[in-house]
Formats: sequence, C-alpha cells, structure tokens
Amino acid sequence: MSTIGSEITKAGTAGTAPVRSSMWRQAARRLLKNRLAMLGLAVVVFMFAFCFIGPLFSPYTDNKIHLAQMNKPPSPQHWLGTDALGRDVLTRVMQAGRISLTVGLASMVLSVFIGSLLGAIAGYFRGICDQIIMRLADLLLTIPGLPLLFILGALLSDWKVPTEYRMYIVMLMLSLVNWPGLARMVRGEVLSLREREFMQAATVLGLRNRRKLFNHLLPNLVPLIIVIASLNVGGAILSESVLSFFGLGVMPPTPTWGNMIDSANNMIDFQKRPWLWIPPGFSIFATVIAINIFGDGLRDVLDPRPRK
Amino acid sequence: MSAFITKRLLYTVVILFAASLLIFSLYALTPGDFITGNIKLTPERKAELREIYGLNKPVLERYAIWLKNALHGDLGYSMAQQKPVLTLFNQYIWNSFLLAAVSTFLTWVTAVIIGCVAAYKQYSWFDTLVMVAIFAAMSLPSFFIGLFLIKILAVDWKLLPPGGMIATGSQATGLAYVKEVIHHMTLPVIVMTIMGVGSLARYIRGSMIDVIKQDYIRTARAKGLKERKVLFTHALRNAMLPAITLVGFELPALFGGSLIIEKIFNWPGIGQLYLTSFGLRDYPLLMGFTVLIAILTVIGTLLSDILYRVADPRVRLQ
Amino acid sequence: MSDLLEIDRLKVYFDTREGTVKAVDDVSLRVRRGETVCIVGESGCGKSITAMSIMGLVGSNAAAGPFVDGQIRFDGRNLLRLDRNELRTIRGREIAMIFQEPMTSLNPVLPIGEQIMEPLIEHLKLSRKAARARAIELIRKVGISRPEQIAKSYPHELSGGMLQRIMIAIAISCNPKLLIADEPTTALDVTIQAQILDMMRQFKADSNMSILLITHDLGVVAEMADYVVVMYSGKVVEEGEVVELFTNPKHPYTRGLLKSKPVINQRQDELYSIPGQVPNPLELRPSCYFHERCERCMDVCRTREPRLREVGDNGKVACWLYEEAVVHA
Amino acid sequence: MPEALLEIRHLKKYFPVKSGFLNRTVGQIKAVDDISLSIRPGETFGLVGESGSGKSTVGRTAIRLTEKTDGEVRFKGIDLYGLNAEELRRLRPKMQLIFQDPYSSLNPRVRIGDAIGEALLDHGLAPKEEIRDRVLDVLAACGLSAYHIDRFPHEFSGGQRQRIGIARALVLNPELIIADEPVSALDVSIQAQIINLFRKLQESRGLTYLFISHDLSVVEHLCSRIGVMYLGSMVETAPRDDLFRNPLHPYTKALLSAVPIPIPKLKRERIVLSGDIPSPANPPSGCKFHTRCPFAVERCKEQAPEFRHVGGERFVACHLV
Repeated sequence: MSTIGSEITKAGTAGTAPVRSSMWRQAARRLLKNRLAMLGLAVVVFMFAFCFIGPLFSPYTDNKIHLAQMNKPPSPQHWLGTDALGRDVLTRVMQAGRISLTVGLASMVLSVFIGSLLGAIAGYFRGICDQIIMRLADLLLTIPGLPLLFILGALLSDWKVPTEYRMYIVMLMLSLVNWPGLARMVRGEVLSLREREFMQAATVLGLRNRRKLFNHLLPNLVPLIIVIASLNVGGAILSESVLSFFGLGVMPPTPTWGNMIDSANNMIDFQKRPWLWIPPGFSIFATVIAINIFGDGLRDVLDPRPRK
Repeated sequence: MSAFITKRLLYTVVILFAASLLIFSLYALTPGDFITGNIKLTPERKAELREIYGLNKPVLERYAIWLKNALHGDLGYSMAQQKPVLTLFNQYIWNSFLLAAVSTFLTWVTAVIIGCVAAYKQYSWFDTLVMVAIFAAMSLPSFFIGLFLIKILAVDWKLLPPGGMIATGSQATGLAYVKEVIHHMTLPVIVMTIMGVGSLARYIRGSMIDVIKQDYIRTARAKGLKERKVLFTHALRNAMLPAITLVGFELPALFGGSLIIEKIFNWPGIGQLYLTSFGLRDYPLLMGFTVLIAILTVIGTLLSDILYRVADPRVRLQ
Repeated sequence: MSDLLEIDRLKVYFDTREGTVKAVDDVSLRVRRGETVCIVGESGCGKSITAMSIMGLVGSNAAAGPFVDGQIRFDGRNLLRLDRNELRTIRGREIAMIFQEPMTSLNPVLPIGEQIMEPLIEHLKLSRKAARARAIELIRKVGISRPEQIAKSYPHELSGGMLQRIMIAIAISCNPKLLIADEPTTALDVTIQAQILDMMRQFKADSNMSILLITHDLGVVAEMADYVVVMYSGKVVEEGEVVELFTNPKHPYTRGLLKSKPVINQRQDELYSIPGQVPNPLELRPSCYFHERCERCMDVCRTREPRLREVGDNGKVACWLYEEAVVHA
Repeated sequence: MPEALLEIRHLKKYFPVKSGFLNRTVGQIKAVDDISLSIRPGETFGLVGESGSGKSTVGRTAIRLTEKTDGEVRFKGIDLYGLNAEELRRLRPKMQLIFQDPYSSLNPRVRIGDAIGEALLDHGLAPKEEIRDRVLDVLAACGLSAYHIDRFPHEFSGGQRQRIGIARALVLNPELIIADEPVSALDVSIQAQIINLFRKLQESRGLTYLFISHDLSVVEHLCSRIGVMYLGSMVETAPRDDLFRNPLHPYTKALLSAVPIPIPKLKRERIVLSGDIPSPANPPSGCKFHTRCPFAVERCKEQAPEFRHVGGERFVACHLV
C-alpha cells in the first residue's frame, strides 16, 4: 500500500531509478530479520492452521456421542483422550480454537475500528464531539469490566439468543468494553500528530482538509493503529476465554477453549482427567504469547518512536 | 494545585452519578430477580414481597430511593443474606484486601527490580530472558494458570492447600490461625503476582530505558558518581515518575477482589460474594458492589493525578 | 608547559547493522597545562566522541560497546587501561565536562543545590552542611544572584544561560585540571554566549585550568583558542596555533570553512561554499576523505590517505599538496 | 515608494496565561507587542532577535498560520484577517513559509515528489500531466537530482531536506517567502550553499523574503533592511549598512559586539550585557531593555520609548537616541 495520492511519482517512473522501497517494504524487511518475531508469527500461523484446517484430517468431526468411549485417557486413536460424552478431545480443541480465535480477532477488529474512528474524530475535530466521546469513554471505563460483562451475559441468556448467533453477541460485548481504552490512545496520537510541523506545512501550502486528513494524517496513524491492534488481539482472546470460563460467553455444546477449561470445575475431571482442560488452556497460552511477541516485533518496526 | 483538585472532585462526582445511574438501569434490565427466582415462595407471597421491596415501581423512582439511602450510607438490604449490604461488605472485603495488598506489593517490588536490571543490562541474555518471561506472564489466562498450579502444587505434590482461607473446620486462633491463613494464601498470591508483574515490569523497563539515554544521566556519570548512585538517585527516581500514575489504578483491584482468583481458590472474599449473589440476582448487593468499584476506580484516577503532581516538580508548581 | 593530556592514535569504531562506522579514526592531539585547545569540525566529524572517550562515556550501554584502541594519557596515566573505579575517581575530580544542551543536562526532579553538592561529597568527602555552603558559594561565583533561593529551585525554573552557569559551577567544584566543553554555547543566545565565554576565560586564568573546547563556530574558536585542531570525517586534517591557522590556513577544508562563514562588516557578494556534503561513513575507502569536495584534488588524493605531518612552526596538516612540497624541497 | 508587498501595522499576539478554578485568564504573555514593518517587492527584510523576542511569532501571524490578537496585516493590499477560510486558503500559494527544522517539516511517509507536487494538484495550478515536469524543474533549481523524486525524507541529509522544503514552496511560484531560521540547524559549509541558493532564487525569480534569524552575520549577508526585536517589541529598523556600521539602539550595539568574529586576538571593546533575558510572562516596566541596558536612566524605567522615525529609513525606540 504505497502512500495515497502518489499519482505524481507513479505517473512516469519508468525513466528514473527503480521505485525506492516504500516504508512498508522496508518495515517488512526489518521485521524478517527479527528472529523472535518470526518465531511468534510461525506459532500463530500453526495455531490458525491447527484450528481451521486440523479438523479436516480428524475422523471424529461428527461430534456424535459414543458412550462406550467415555472419559478415555490419551491413546493412539484419541491423541488427547475423550470427554464425558465420548467425543475426541483433540478435535474439540481444534473446533473450539476456531471459535475462540474468531471471536477474539473479530472483537479486536471491532473495538479497534470503533476506538480509532471515535478517537480520530475526537482528536482531529476536538470541541464538543471530543468532549462527548471522551466523557462517554470515561463513563464506560468507570464501570468495572467483569461485572459489566456479567450483566450483558445475563441479558444475553434472557433474550434466548440461538447458540450460533451468541458468538457474535459476545464479540459485541467484548468490543463494547474495549473500545474506550483504544479511543483514548488513538485520540492522543491524533492530537500529537496534529501539532507536528509537517501538518502546519500542509496548512501553509493551503491544502484542503480532506487531503490533510487522508494524505498526511492517516498514513502516519495507520501504522500506530496496526500496532495497537496487534497488541490487543491477545487481550481479546484472553477476555473471551474468561467470559466462557464464567459460562457467559459461547455456551456448550459449542466448544470454546474457555468453556472446555470450565469443565475442570468438577472435582473428578480436575484431578483425574487433566487431558480435558490442560490442552485448551495451553492452546490459549501458545496463541496469545505468539501474538504478543509478533506484535512487539511489529511495533519496533512500525512505530517511529524507538522502544527497545 | 487546590483549584485542580476542586475541579477534578466536581468532575468525579458527576461521573459517579452517571455511572451509578447506568449500572442501576442495567441491573434493572437483567431478567428475573431474587423473589421470582425463589421457587419456595407462593405467587401471592412473591407479589407481596415485590411490593415491600418496591420492585414494581418504575426504574427511575427505584434509583432515586436507592440513591437517597446510599447518600445516607445505607446501601440497602441483601435479600439473600438478610443482612445490610454494608455489614456484609465489611465481613468479606478485608479478606480480598489481604490477598490483593500482599500480591500488589510483591508485584511492584518484583517488577521494579526486574524492569531496572533488564533495562540496565539491555541487549544482554538476561534482558531477552526477562522479555520472554514478561510475554509469558501477560499471555497466561489467569484462571488456567490458577487451576494448573493447584493441580500440580496442591493435588499432585500436596505442598499447598488447594483453596479456602483456612483448613475446613479448623478452630485455630491467634498465631496458629495466622500461620494457617498464610499457608492458604500462598498459591493465590503467586498467581495474582504473576498476573500483575508482566505488564508492569515491561512498563518500568521501557521507562528506565528512556531515562538511561537522557543527558542528565551522562552528566551524573561525568561527575564521577558511583554507578549505584547514578542508577538510584538519578535514573530510578525519574523512571518511576510515570509509573506512579499506575498506583492509583491498583485501588479498585485492592478492594474489589479478583472474581477469577476467588472462584478458583474458593477464597471467601468480596469477589466470591458477588459471584454467588449474581446467581441469586440479589440486586442491592450487586448494585452496592459495582458502585463501590466504580467509586474506587474514580478515586484511583484522581489519586494518580494528584500523586503525579506531587512527585513531579515540573507539574507541581503550575 | 608539560603535556597534561596526550591522545595517541585513538580509534573508536562502532559496529552497526550496515557495517563498521569509524567515528574516530587514528586521532592524536595534546593539551598542555593552562592551554585552551579547540577541536573544530562539522557534525559527524568525531569531535564529540573524541571528547567523550577521554571521560570513558562513549556509548556506555549501546548494543555492542564500541571498539576503542590507542592511548589517552592524562598526567602520565593511560585512561583507557584504568579500571572503572579508578577512572571514576578522575571524572569530575580531575577532568570535568560541560555539555551543549543545559536544559536537559540536569536532573529535572532534583534541586539545583543537591546536584552541585554531589561531586563535593563524592570526591572531596565534604559533609552535607559544608557541601551545601560550598555549593551556594559556587552559585555566587558563576555570577547568579540569590544563590540560596536558586539552590532550592529546580532546573525547569531557570533559563538556558543560568543552567549552563550551574553546569560550570558543578564542573569547577573540585578544581579540575582539565575542563572539557562540548559545544557549551551553541544552544545559547549570542549575548548569553558572550557572558559564558568570558566566565570560562576568567576561571581558566584564575586556576591555570586547561580547556578542551569542542565547537563548530569559528568565531568562538578565534576568541577562545590558543591551539586549534580541525577534524573531518573522523580524522585530524590540520592543527596549529590559532593566529597562524586563521591567517594562513593550509588544508583546503580549513580554507573553505573560513571563507564560507559570513563575517560582520566584511560582506562579500558571493559567499564561497564547499560543494557536496560529508561522505557516508560506511562507504569510506583509503583516500583523502575530503577529495570529492576539494578544488585542488589530485589523483593521489583519491587513492591514498595523506599522513598528518609537521609544517610551519608547531602546525600540522594532512594533505598531499604539502606532501609534494616536502618531497621536492 | 512602490506599494509594499507585505504591510504589518501594530501587530500584537498575546498568549493568555490561565489558572485558577474556572481557568480564568490571569495574565498575558505578550509574544508580539505592537510590531510594524513593510516589505517592498524584491526586497529581503531581516528580522533578528534572541529567543523569546517573538520574531518567529511575527512570521507565523503574518501569514495567519497563527491568529493575531490585534493589528493589521496586508498582503498585496489585501487585509489577510478579513478573508474567510476558503479565500485565505486560495491565497496561500502566494505566500509561503520555510521551516527551521528540516527533519520535522517533511511528512516521513510521503515521497518528496508527492510532497512537492501535491499543492499544485490540490490548487489546480497545473494540469495533472504537467505537474511532474514542474516538480523536476523546481528540484533542479534547488540543486536536487531527478532520481530523488520518489525517495522518502529519511533518505536525505539535513541540507538536502532544506532544499526540498524550499522546492515545495517554490513550485507554487510564491511572491513572498517567509524563512523562519532556515539555516540555523545546518553546518557552516551546507549553510553557505543554502544562503547562496536563497540569493540565486531571488535574483532569478524576483522573490521577496522575510528572513528571520538570530545569526547577525547571515542576516548581514542576505538582507537589505533589518529589524531588531527584543522581548516582543521592535527596538530598531534600518538599512543593512547603516545598522551594521552605525547601530543606534544600545541593544543592537550589544548584540553586534557579542557576535564572535573569526579573527583571533582581535582587539575590540565589547559590551557584555549583565543578567538574563527576562521572562516574557512579566516583562520589565517602561522600556523592556532597561534592566540590562548599560545606559538606562530613570525615565527608561517609567515610560516605554516610542518607535519613531530618525531620518532616512531608520526607526528606533529609545529615549537616549
């Protein structure tokens, strides 16, 4: 994505030296050199493949109940054993991952979208809309996260939402709680970008507001939003699992990593059948740590302010 | 300075009103209530009770009543426990506070040490190790690590009790009681510390790295001061400035208790109280708890602003 | 006048992702007691790093510490071979340093008085009370009124000029033999700069202290220096007595610098300007590093590095123009 | 006298100091306090002064980058502060500003070809196909090569970036260029190149400059008339030779004597001002310079001197002159 409005340089670059690498290609090259970040990316890709492609290879995707196979420990047929209804735990972890990752990612994208939009508006136009948005954000941030989610969860079960739609409502709930923090961060960035000297230069050149916003402010804001998003994906996945753990998120029989761990609440499963709740827990940990490490590498490359 | 405080206090009161109104209406929206949910009561009895507790009145009116009482220090009557909400809070909140205070202290001490050493030895193997450990701590789902440690330390190796504040049915008092509580407290504190130390250590490390690059650190070294003095009198004091604002944000967690930890470790704190009463739809208690946390959050924010103004001479004088 | 400081073939190389940067490449210079030596050069010529290496403050916690070679003899002791503690007792005690940005060179959250007392307590082992009294005296000595009040105030409450005076108070607190000043007045207004330069000359006269002054301003060099060293791309290209160097500059770079600086009441119509820009430190090959910008560039300049040789009385120059003269003479 | 290109009359810019509960304004920082000057077409007017003198603020309020508090600014006879936003925007290409810091005045994520050509496109000053050639011409005029067109600012040195800043202003064929300390951040050899570029462009394109600087030797080289500012007020205005050979105001004399001359062992009597520049938040009473002026008398403390004409094109604000 080379910068918007580069019609001038694109118009006739044939005769000149090869098009100089844009900021994005240079950032990508520096990222590739960061071994730790690449390891993180590899694990993330593996987890996505594991959850989305894995089930295709598993013979047990029918989720049928095999009472004969109840609560079997890990064995050659069932690498991670079976659960109380005789279903293959490995397949369920894959399917659960699909839901958890989708909900985590989707709620992050939603809250970053809402947060950035409102934050940018508040930061760029300031005045009343800044006050309204920020006061609303303050209000939401005053109410403790978990109790708020509890109330929303309860409302959810009351409206008798069919299970398959429940996932999308959970996404909405998570982004409702997350967007104020993001809005505040983006607003701060926009306020500082607005005062930068190259924005004053744009005013001196007499550029229209539209061009100042899209050609000058946005190209500098987009990398920061990507960094904020990558650092929040992990958090979103964690909060989804917390919700499911409290039985508020996606309800069984649809599996999520969170509600699979919830099974550990009954004493026997917890003590005798760790293969039921440890694999989903470990999957969350592996995915989130990989995303955080990759996100950190991304931030070093995209965020001009040197961190390390 | 005082003008700043009065303006902020006014703003705090406004926010609290808005928050309590929002919370109250949200709770009013949640389906069912203690009475209808209670199967033991006959329908007439239920109607009668609803009348007494004024549940039939419109939401705004109920809020007004609640608010009037709350301003007089009466947070209403817990239907499930048949006790005033405040006395209930008083009973359980200190258990949560004990857990949170110890773990917050440990979190801050560990984070400052790890953060500073990692920043000072930047690019060293220790720094990379610390960074990976920080990422791990930030990526662990708290309930999972709790269960995991209980499984290994309590169930398999029987080193620590799996939960509760005292051994079931023990009548220990005095020193024995204290020793027993500490024994039970160890595991939850470990988990809470792991949860907190990740992001804090990373924050302090980042702040320390920025400060070490500053000109006045170079001046301190040019003065021939011992490296220890350069680090503690000059670097740490400046690095901790931004961290001070985080102290205020710990306030809600100190008293609010952690719902997750108290559920897994069966710890008789205010968080567990909230969980059980949520199931029973015991509104007065739920409302009291949520508003209490909201108050603590807002006071926490105010506290960090004031702390920052006091700590940083550049801001203090404005 | 015996030598107080002698730098002999100093090399400071930094390893970066793109390659090795020879920031200081085989630099030698000496400072005699009671003498002011000025190192002049443009940004990136290595003058600051040369100064910082004397104090052992170069990239103290950079990714990989710089490669440092050569000798820095101060009062007969090679500073590069001293262990951290020995070097630390010299810093602030025998060699003091002031920097370019006074606004950021003082700890923002520590009162001024405290920051002056620190070296007194550390090196002279004064009690806090004695150190505080000495600090107030020092503040008065650097020309600031109401010293008691200033001692209690914080850096952000003072102007740039006053802060630089405080830095000088800290520097002279233990009566050092050598004061290193890295662009001390660059960030100050010209009327304040005049006051600070006056004061530095005053202290040098009072205590026979030597000064190593780093600057890019030829006017300041002319006012302060006894001896001048001109640096370019990490190397010394010319050095000499101040009058000789200004009236009869030898190296084309020195001559170019002197001609391209506009001088009050000596207006020229067309300002001479050295073409091109400083070479990229990563692409340096054996040659005279100034050859691309030099009017009198010869073939030999492009391939072989000229040696710094004696010329005239007490002057040196590294340029093939003078090499020939010696060969033919 | 041909009609002035830029006419500034009694310009004032006060920054309010707010404190207290209702953020009431309790004081005023008089950054620019009653400045008047006029610049004829093709002339270079130099504005000198130390930090806090308000010279940059004059530059920015003169093209309405920051709004004025009082006074009048006329560009080619047009009252700038009478225009609405759109009219002002359309007039902007005619009066350009060049910033001091080459690193922060260029957008790091925009190629320099776009940065230079963008305003032409936005104002419709040239058809799309022609823009590229216009950019190439102006790059050449500023000493940059064609292949630089699609590079990013971080690939250039300080001197080259300043050339890009000049090219960005030049491509709009402005009549007035305000240069706010354009060479202060550059090394001596690069400084000379940029100064020569300014002079060459003025001769070839008939530009008019308002040149703001704290470096008197650069100002003497480039400017035809010079104004000296101190703490928001104009203390003296004069043609270059008069000012440098025979300065009238004590501050100008002190300023000139403080500039270090690159001639060693030069014997010259120097006026070293005592004390520090007072804070603009509470300037001294009467003549603001009286606290540091070696010739100050009782009258200077009470009454601010009037900025009056003293013959030829010379103005000065001092009771003793």
